[in-house]
Amino acid sequence: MINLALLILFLPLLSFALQIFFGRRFEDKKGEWVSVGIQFTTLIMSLAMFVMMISRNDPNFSLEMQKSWLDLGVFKIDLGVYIDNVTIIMLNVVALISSLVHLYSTAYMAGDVRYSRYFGFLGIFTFSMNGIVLSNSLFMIYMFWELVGLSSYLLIGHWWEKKSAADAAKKAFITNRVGDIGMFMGMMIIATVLGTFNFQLIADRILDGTWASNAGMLFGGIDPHKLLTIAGVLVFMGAVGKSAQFPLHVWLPDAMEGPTPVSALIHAATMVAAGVYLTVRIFPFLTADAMATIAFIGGFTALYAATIAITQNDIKKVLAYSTVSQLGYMVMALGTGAYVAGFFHLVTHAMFKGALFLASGSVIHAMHHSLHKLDDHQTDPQDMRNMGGLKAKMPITFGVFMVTTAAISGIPLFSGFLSKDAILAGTWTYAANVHDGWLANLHMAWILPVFGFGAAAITAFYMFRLIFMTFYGEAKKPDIFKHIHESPKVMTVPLVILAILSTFIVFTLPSVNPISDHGWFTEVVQSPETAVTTGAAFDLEHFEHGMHEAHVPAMVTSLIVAGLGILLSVLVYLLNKISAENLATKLGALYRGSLNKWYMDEFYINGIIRPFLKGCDAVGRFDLEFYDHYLINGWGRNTKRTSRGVGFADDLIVDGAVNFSGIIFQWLGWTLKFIQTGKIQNYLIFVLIGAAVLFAVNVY
Amino acid sequence: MDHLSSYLVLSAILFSLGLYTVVTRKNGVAILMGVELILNAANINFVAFSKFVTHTLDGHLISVFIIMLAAAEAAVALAIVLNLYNNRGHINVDEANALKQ
Amino acid sequence: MENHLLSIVTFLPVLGALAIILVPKEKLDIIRWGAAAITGIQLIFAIWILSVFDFASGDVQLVEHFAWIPAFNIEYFLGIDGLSAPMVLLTALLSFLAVFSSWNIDKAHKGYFALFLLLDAGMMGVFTSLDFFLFYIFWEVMLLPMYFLIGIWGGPQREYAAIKFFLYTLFGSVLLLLGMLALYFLSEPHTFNMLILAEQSAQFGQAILLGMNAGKVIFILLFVGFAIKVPIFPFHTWLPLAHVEAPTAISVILAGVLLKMGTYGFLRISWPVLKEATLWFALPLAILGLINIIYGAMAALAQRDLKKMVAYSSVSHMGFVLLGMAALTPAGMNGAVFQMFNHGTISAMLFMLVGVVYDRAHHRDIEGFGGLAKVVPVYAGVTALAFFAGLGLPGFSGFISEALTLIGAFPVFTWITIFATVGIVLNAGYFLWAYQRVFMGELNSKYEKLEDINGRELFALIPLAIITFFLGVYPTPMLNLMSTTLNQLVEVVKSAGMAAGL
Amino acid sequence: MDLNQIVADLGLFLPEIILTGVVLLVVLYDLFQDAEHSIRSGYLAMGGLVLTLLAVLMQDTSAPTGIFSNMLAVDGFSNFLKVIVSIGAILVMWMSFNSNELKGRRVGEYYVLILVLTLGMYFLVSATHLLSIYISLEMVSLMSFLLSGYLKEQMRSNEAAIKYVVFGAFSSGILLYGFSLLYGLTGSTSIFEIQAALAAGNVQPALLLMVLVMVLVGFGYKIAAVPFHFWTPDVYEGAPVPITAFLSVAPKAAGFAIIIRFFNVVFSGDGNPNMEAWSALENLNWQAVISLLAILSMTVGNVIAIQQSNIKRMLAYSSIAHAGYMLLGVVVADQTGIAAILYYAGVYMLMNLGAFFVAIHVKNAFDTEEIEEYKMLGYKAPVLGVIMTIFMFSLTGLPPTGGFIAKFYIFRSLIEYGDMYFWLAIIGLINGVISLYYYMRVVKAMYFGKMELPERIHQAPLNVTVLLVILALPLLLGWMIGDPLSGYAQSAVHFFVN
Repeated sequence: MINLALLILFLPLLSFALQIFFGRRFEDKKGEWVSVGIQFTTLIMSLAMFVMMISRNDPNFSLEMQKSWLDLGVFKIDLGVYIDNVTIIMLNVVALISSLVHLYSTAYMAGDVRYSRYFGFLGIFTFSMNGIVLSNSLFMIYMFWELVGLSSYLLIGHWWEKKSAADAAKKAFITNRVGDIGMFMGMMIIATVLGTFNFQLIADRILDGTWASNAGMLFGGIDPHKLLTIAGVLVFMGAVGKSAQFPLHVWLPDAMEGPTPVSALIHAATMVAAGVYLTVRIFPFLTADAMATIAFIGGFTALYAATIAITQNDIKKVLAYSTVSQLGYMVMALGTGAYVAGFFHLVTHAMFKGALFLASGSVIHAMHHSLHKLDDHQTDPQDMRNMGGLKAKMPITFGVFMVTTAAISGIPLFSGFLSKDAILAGTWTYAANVHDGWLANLHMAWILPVFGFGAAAITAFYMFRLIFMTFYGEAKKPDIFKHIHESPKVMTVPLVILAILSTFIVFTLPSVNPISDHGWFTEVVQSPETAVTTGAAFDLEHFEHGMHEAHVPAMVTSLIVAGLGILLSVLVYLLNKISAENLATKLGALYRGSLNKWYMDEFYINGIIRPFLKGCDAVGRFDLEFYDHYLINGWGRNTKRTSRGVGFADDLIVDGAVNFSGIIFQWLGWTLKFIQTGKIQNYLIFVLIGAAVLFAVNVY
Repeated sequence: MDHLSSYLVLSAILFSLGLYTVVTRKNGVAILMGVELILNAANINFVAFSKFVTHTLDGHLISVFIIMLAAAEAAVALAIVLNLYNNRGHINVDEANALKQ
Repeated sequence: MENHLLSIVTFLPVLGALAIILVPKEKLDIIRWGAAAITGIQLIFAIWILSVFDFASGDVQLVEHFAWIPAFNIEYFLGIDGLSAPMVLLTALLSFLAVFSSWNIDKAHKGYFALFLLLDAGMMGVFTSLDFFLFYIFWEVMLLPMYFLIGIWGGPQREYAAIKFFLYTLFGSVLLLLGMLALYFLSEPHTFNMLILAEQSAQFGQAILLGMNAGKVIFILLFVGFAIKVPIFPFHTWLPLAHVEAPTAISVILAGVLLKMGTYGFLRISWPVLKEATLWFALPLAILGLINIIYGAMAALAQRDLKKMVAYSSVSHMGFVLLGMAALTPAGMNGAVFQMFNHGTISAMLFMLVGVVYDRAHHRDIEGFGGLAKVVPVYAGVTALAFFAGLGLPGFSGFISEALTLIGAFPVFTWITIFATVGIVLNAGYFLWAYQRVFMGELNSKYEKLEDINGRELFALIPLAIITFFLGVYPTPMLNLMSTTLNQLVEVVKSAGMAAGL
Repeated sequence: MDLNQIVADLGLFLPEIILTGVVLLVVLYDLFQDAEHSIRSGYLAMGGLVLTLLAVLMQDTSAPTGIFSNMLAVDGFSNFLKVIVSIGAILVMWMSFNSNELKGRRVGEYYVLILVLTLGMYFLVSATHLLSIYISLEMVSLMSFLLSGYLKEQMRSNEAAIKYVVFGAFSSGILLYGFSLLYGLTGSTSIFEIQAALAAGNVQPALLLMVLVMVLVGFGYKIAAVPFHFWTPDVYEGAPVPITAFLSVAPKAAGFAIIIRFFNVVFSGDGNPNMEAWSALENLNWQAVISLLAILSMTVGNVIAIQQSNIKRMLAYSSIAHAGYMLLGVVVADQTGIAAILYYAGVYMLMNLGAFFVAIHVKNAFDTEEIEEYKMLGYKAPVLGVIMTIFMFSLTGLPPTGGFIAKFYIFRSLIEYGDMYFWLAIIGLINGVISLYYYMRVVKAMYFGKMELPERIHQAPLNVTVLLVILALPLLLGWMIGDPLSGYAQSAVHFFVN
C-alpha cells in the first residue's frame, strides 16, 4: 500500500518532467494524453486503495513509513508517508478531480500558447498536493505546502501577458507566504519543545507530558498550555493562507485569473482544502482556545465571503467567494470539534464546487467561442450580465449547474445537504455545550450558529441568483447568444460525473436515508482522540451525543434559511418582483461594501503594502543616498563644496575617490598645507613651537 | 666672573639672540650669523662646563671641533647663498618661496 | 600526491596565472580555455579532496604542516575539516563556472584571466590555511586582484566602486591584523596556529586588553574585519556598489565566495578561539543578523536595478547565516554553513542570469523590460528556477538551510527568529515582483529580437541549478560532510561557556 | 690610548679607509675627465662603493668593539646600517646614470659628494661619543645641502638648498646646545658615561626633558619627523630626483640609527640595549615623547600626501609617514622593535627607491611627474606598470609584499606589550589604510579609466628594467623564502657597550 501511495505521489511528477522537457515537441501530436493517462492511472490506483479501505472498514487503520532525510546527529528530520482513511479519501478526491480536470482541459485549453506547459504544471500541482496528503510530519507538509503554492503561482499566472494574471499569481504566492510564516513559527515551537515534526509523535509526546515539562524553555517559562494554544493557532495560520480564510482570503478571488479548470482543481476542490486538511491533521493537539479561534475565523469567513458573493457579476468571482465561504464552513466545523463533518464537507464540496467551476468553465468556453466568432475582444465572457437564457443552448451544463447548486445550497437529496447539516449541527452543539475556550468564556459561542445559518441563507440566495442570471430569462446579448453551443464531450463528461458524485447516495451507501449522513463515510472516518488532556473544550462522547440531539433542529433551521434565500432569489432574479437596482440603492452602503469586497484589498494596498513599500524605498534611499552617501562619503562632498570656494585641489576631489577620506583629513591637510608656506623662517618658528609643545606636554 | 652660572647666562642669552636672529632676519648671511651665535652659545657652555664641572679638556676639545665645523658649514652655506645671489640678484631668504604649494 | 592535495589546489591557479601571462595576447582562445582548464583541473582536485575526506571525523584532515618563518613561529599549515571542505568545493566550482561567464570580457583578456586566477588562489588559500598568519596573507592577497578586476573591467562607476571596496576591506583587515597579533601574544608559546589558539581559548578570556576583557576586545576587532566581508549592517554599503559595477563573473565570485569568507572567518577563528566572547556577543550578533535579513530585503524591494536587487538579497540571505551561527545550536550551525554553500550556488546563478540579460539589453532597469518570457522562454525558465531557489522554495537547497537556521535559532533567540521569518515573505516579495516586471505582462517592443540564453551561459548555470536542486531534495551528503565538525564546534563553545559560568 | 691601539683599531676601520681612498681616487680621476665623460667617475665611484660594501660585509662583528677611544662602535648594528646605506648609495648612483636632470653636466663631484655623504653615514651609524655624533651629523648634512642644490642654475634646486642649509644649521645648533647641557649635567662626552651619570640620578627631570627635546630637534630633522619635517617637501621637490630618493632613504636610516643608539644607551636604565629586559630611564618618559612624534608623523605625513598631485611630492610626504611607522619601533625600543626598524629600513629602501626610480624613468620617457598623467601607463609600459604596482602595494603595506611584513614586524613589536601600545598600533594601522588611498591613486591612474590601448608598447632600457626587478623581486619573494633580511636584522641587534 505504501508503494502504491508512493507511485500515486510520484507519477504526476513524471508527467511534469515529461511535459516540461519534451512537451513542446509533442504539442501537435497529442502529447497531453500522456499526462491524462498518467493521471487516470493514479486515479485507478487511488480507487484500489479506496476499495481496500472500504473492505477493511477499520476507522483506526493507519500505516506509516519514514526515512531519515536530514541527520545532524543531534537534530534530525525524517520524511515519510502516513496513510489512514482520511488520507485515502483525500487521495481519491485529488486523483479524481485532477483526472477529470486533465480530461476537461484537453478541450478547454486546446490551442493555448503554452499548452504542454499547462499540463506539466497540472502535474507538479498534483504531485505537491499528493505530497501534502501523504505527509506524516509538519515539516514535510510545509515543504509540499510551498510547492502547491508554486504550482498555484504558475497556473494562476499561466496567461502572464495579462498584468492582472501576473499580479494575481504574485499576490497568491505572497499572501500564502504570510500564512506560511505563521505555520513555520508554530512548527518551530513544536520542534523546539518536542524535538519532532511527526504528527503521531507530537500527539504522543503531548499526551505523555513531554510538552508540559519542556515548554518552559520558550518565552521565559510560558504556561505550557498557552504555548500549545499559540503553536496550534500559528500552524493554523498556514491554513488561513492556503484555505483563504479571513483576513488572508484576498488572493483567492484574484486567482480566478487562471484558466477555469485550474480554478476548479486548485482553487475550489483541492489545494484550498489543504488548509482544512492540515487542520484535520493537527486536530488532536488543538487546545480549546485554539479551536475557538479556528471556529471563529472559519465562521466569520463563511459569512463574510458570502456577503461579498451576493453582488459579484463575474461568474467565477461568485464561485470564488462561495469557495471562501464554504472553506470557512469546514474550518468552523473543525474548530467546533465537528471533525467528521468538516472533513465530510471538504469531500462533498470538492465534488460540487469542482463541478460548478467546470460548468462555469463550460459557459465561459461557449461565450468565448461566440465572442471569437463575432471578433469581439471587448466583452467580458465571464460577466453574467452578458449571459442569460443559456438553459436552452447548454442543457447538460445547465443540468449540472442545477444539481450542484442544489448541493451547495443544502437541499436534501444532495451531498451538500448532508455535510452542511452536520456542520450546522456541530456549531449548534458547540454553542450549547462548550465550556472552555475563549468564545465560551466570553459567552459568544452562539455567534457560530449565527455565522453558519446566515451564510447558509446567503449561499442559497447568491447561487440561485447565479443560475437565474446565467441560464434563465432573456438573452441579454442576443448576437452573442446566437453563437452559443454546448461544450464537447470531453468537457461535459467530467461535469456529469461530478454532478452524480454530488448526490447524497454516493456518501451514504450502503444506507439510503437522504437526511442522515450515516454511511460508509462515517464508518471509516471518525474523530481522533485528542492529545490535549487538560482544558479540552468538551469530551468526545458528550459531543457526539449533542450532535445527535442537535441534528434535527439544525436541519430544520437550515432548510428554512436556505428556502428563504432561494425564495428571495426567485423573487428578484427570476420573477423580477423586486428590483435588484432598488434593493441596491436602498441598501446603499451595505451594497457598496459588498460590491467592493468590504474594501479589504484597498485596506491592504493602501494601509499595508504601499506604506511598506514606501518604507522599503526609504530604506533603499537611506542606504545609498543617506547612510552611504552622507555618513561614509559625505565628508568628501562637503569638502568639495568648501574647497570650490577656497579654490584648490578641485580636480583631485572631483576625482571622486576622495569621498572616503573624510572631511577631517581634508581639513587637516588643508591647514597643514597652509602651514607649509614655503618660507623657511616660518618653518623654524613652527619647529620651536613644536619643540615647546613637546616639552610642555611631557612636563605635565 | 668665575661662576659657572655667569657663563651659562651668557650662553643662554647668546642662544636666544641666535634664535631670534635666525627667525627674524631676511638676509641669508644674517641668518647664518644667527646660527653662528647658537653654535657659540654651545661652545661657551662646553668650555664653561669643562672648566667648572669636569676639569678635563673634553669640552675644550669639542668646542675646537665645533669652530672648525662651523667654518665648514659657513663655507657651504655661503656658497649656496652666493648661488642664490647669482640666480636672483639678492640674498633675501624670505622671498625664496617658489616651492610654496 | 595525496599529501599535497591542498597545496596543489591552492597554488595551481598561481601557476596558471603565470602561464597565462606568457601566452601572447592575440591568442584569445588559448587564454580563455587555459583559464577554464586550470580551474577545471582545480575542480577535479577539489572533488578528489572530498573523495579522500573522512566524513566521519570532525578533525582537520589532509594536513600539510611545516615551519615557515620559525622566528615568529609562523607555519605553513594547511588542512580542511567539515567547515572548510564545502567552501573549497564551492570556490573551485564557482571559479570554474565563472570563467565561462567571463567569455565576453572585451579588453585586456590576459590581465583579466591572470588576475582572476590569482583571486581564485587567494580565496582557496583562505579556506585551506590553518595558520592565522597564512590565512591573513591569503585574505589580503585576494583583495588586490579584486581591486583590479572591478576597477578595470567593471561598469561606469567602477573606479569608485573599486577603491571603496578596497578601503572598506582594508580597514577591516587592519583590525583583523591587530586582533591576530593580540592573540599571538596572548598565546603561550606565541603561535598563529589556529588549532593551538583554540585550545588556549580560556586564557584569552582572562587576559586584559585596553582595560577590558581581552577576549571581547579581540572579538570586536576580528568582528569588524569579518563583518565587512560578510557584509553585516552597518558595514555593507560597499556591497551594492561593488556588485553592480563588477563584471558578471566577478559579481559571481563576490557573492558566491567572498561573502562567505567573512562568516567562515567567524566560524574558523572567532568561535573556537574566543569561545566565551562568542557567547557574550551571540545576542548582538543575532540582532545584527535580523537587521541584515529585514533591512537587506527591504532595500532589495526598493531597487530598480536588477543587480542591485540581487546584491541586497545577498545581504538578506547572509543574515540567516549570522543568525544560525549566533544561535550555537547544531541545527543553527549546520544551517548557517549550509546556507553559506547554498547562497554561494544560488547567488552565483542569479548574478550570471543578470549578466545574461545585461549583455543583451545593456541595462538592468527592472522597469525597463516587460514580457520577456515571450521571446526568451528558456532564459525566463531558468531565471524562474533561480528566483524560486532564491526565495527559499522547498525543493531547493536554500529552503533547507534557511529553515535549519531558523529552527536552530528559535529556542535561543525566540523573538528575533520570529521577526526574522518575516524575511521569508519579503524575499518572496522582491523576487516575484521583479520577475513579474521583467518577464511578464506585455512584451516591451524594444526587445522583440532579444536572443535567448546560449549554450555557454547554460553550461555555467545548469551545474549550479542541478546542485541547488539535488541538495534541496537530498541534503544529506553536504550535511554529513560538515555536521561532525560543526557539532563539535557547538559543543566546545557551549562547554567553554558552561565552564565560564555563562 | 697609545698608538698601537690606534693602529690596531684601524683594522676595524677598514671599510671607512677604503671609502676614503675611493673618494680621493675619484676626485683625482675626475680631474682628468672632460665634462662629457665625467660619468666615468660615477662608474668608478660605484665600483669603489661596491668594494667598500664587500669590506663591510666581510667584517667580523661577532664581538662588538669600540674603536678610537670608543668614539666609534664596530658592532652588528652599525654594520647592518652600513650595508643599507651603501646599497642605497649604489642604487642611487645607478639611478643617477639614467637621470635626465644630470645629463650634460659635469657630474664627477656629484658622485664624490654621494661618496662622502655615505662616509658620513658610516660614522653616524657607529658614533658613540657626542663629538663623533656631531661631526658625522654635520658631515651628512653638509653633503646633503650641496647635493640638493646641485642643479645650481635651477631656481628650485637653489631654493631647496638654501632652505635646507638654514634649517639644518638651525637644528644642529639646537642639538649642539642640548649636547652642551648634557655635558654639563653629566660631566662626560661618551654616551656610556653619560648614561652612567644619568642613571645615578641627581638630574632634574624637567631639565633632562629639555635636553631631550633639544636633541630630538637635531635628530628629528634628520629623519624628518613631524614637527621637524618642514624642510622636507621643499627640499625633496627642489633637489634632483635621485638625491630626493637618496635623502628619503639613507640619511633617514642613519638618523634612526643614531636615535636608537643614543636613546637606548643614554636614556636607558642600565645602559645596555643588548639585554632582553630593557628599561628606560626612570625619571624620563621619553617613549611618550617619541610616541607623540610617531603619531604626528604618520598622520601629518599621510594627510598631506593625500593632497599631492605630483608623484615626487607625494612620495616625499609619504616618507614622513614612513618615518612615523619606524618611530613606533623606537617607542618599543627593545630587541624586536629595533630589529623591526632595521627590517623596515631595508624594505623601505627597496620600495621607495624603486618608486622613485620608476618616477625618474617616467619623467625621462613621458616627461611628467603628475600622478594624473600616469594614465594608462600600465598598458603603455606593462613591465613598468606591474613593478610600480608592486612598489605601491608594498609602500601601502599590503600582503604579499615586503612592505606588509615590515609593518607587520613593527606592529608585532608594539602589540607584544599588550595594552601599553595597543592604541598606538591602532592609530598606526588606520594610517596604513589612509595611505592606501594616495598610493592607489597611482595604480588607479596607471590602469583604470577609459582604456585606449597604445599603438606602441614602451620598453624601458634593459638596465632600468634589471634594476627595477632587482628592487621588486625581493619585495615580492624575499619574505616567503625564509626571509633572510629578517634573520639578518635580528642578528644585527647587537650593540657595542662599554
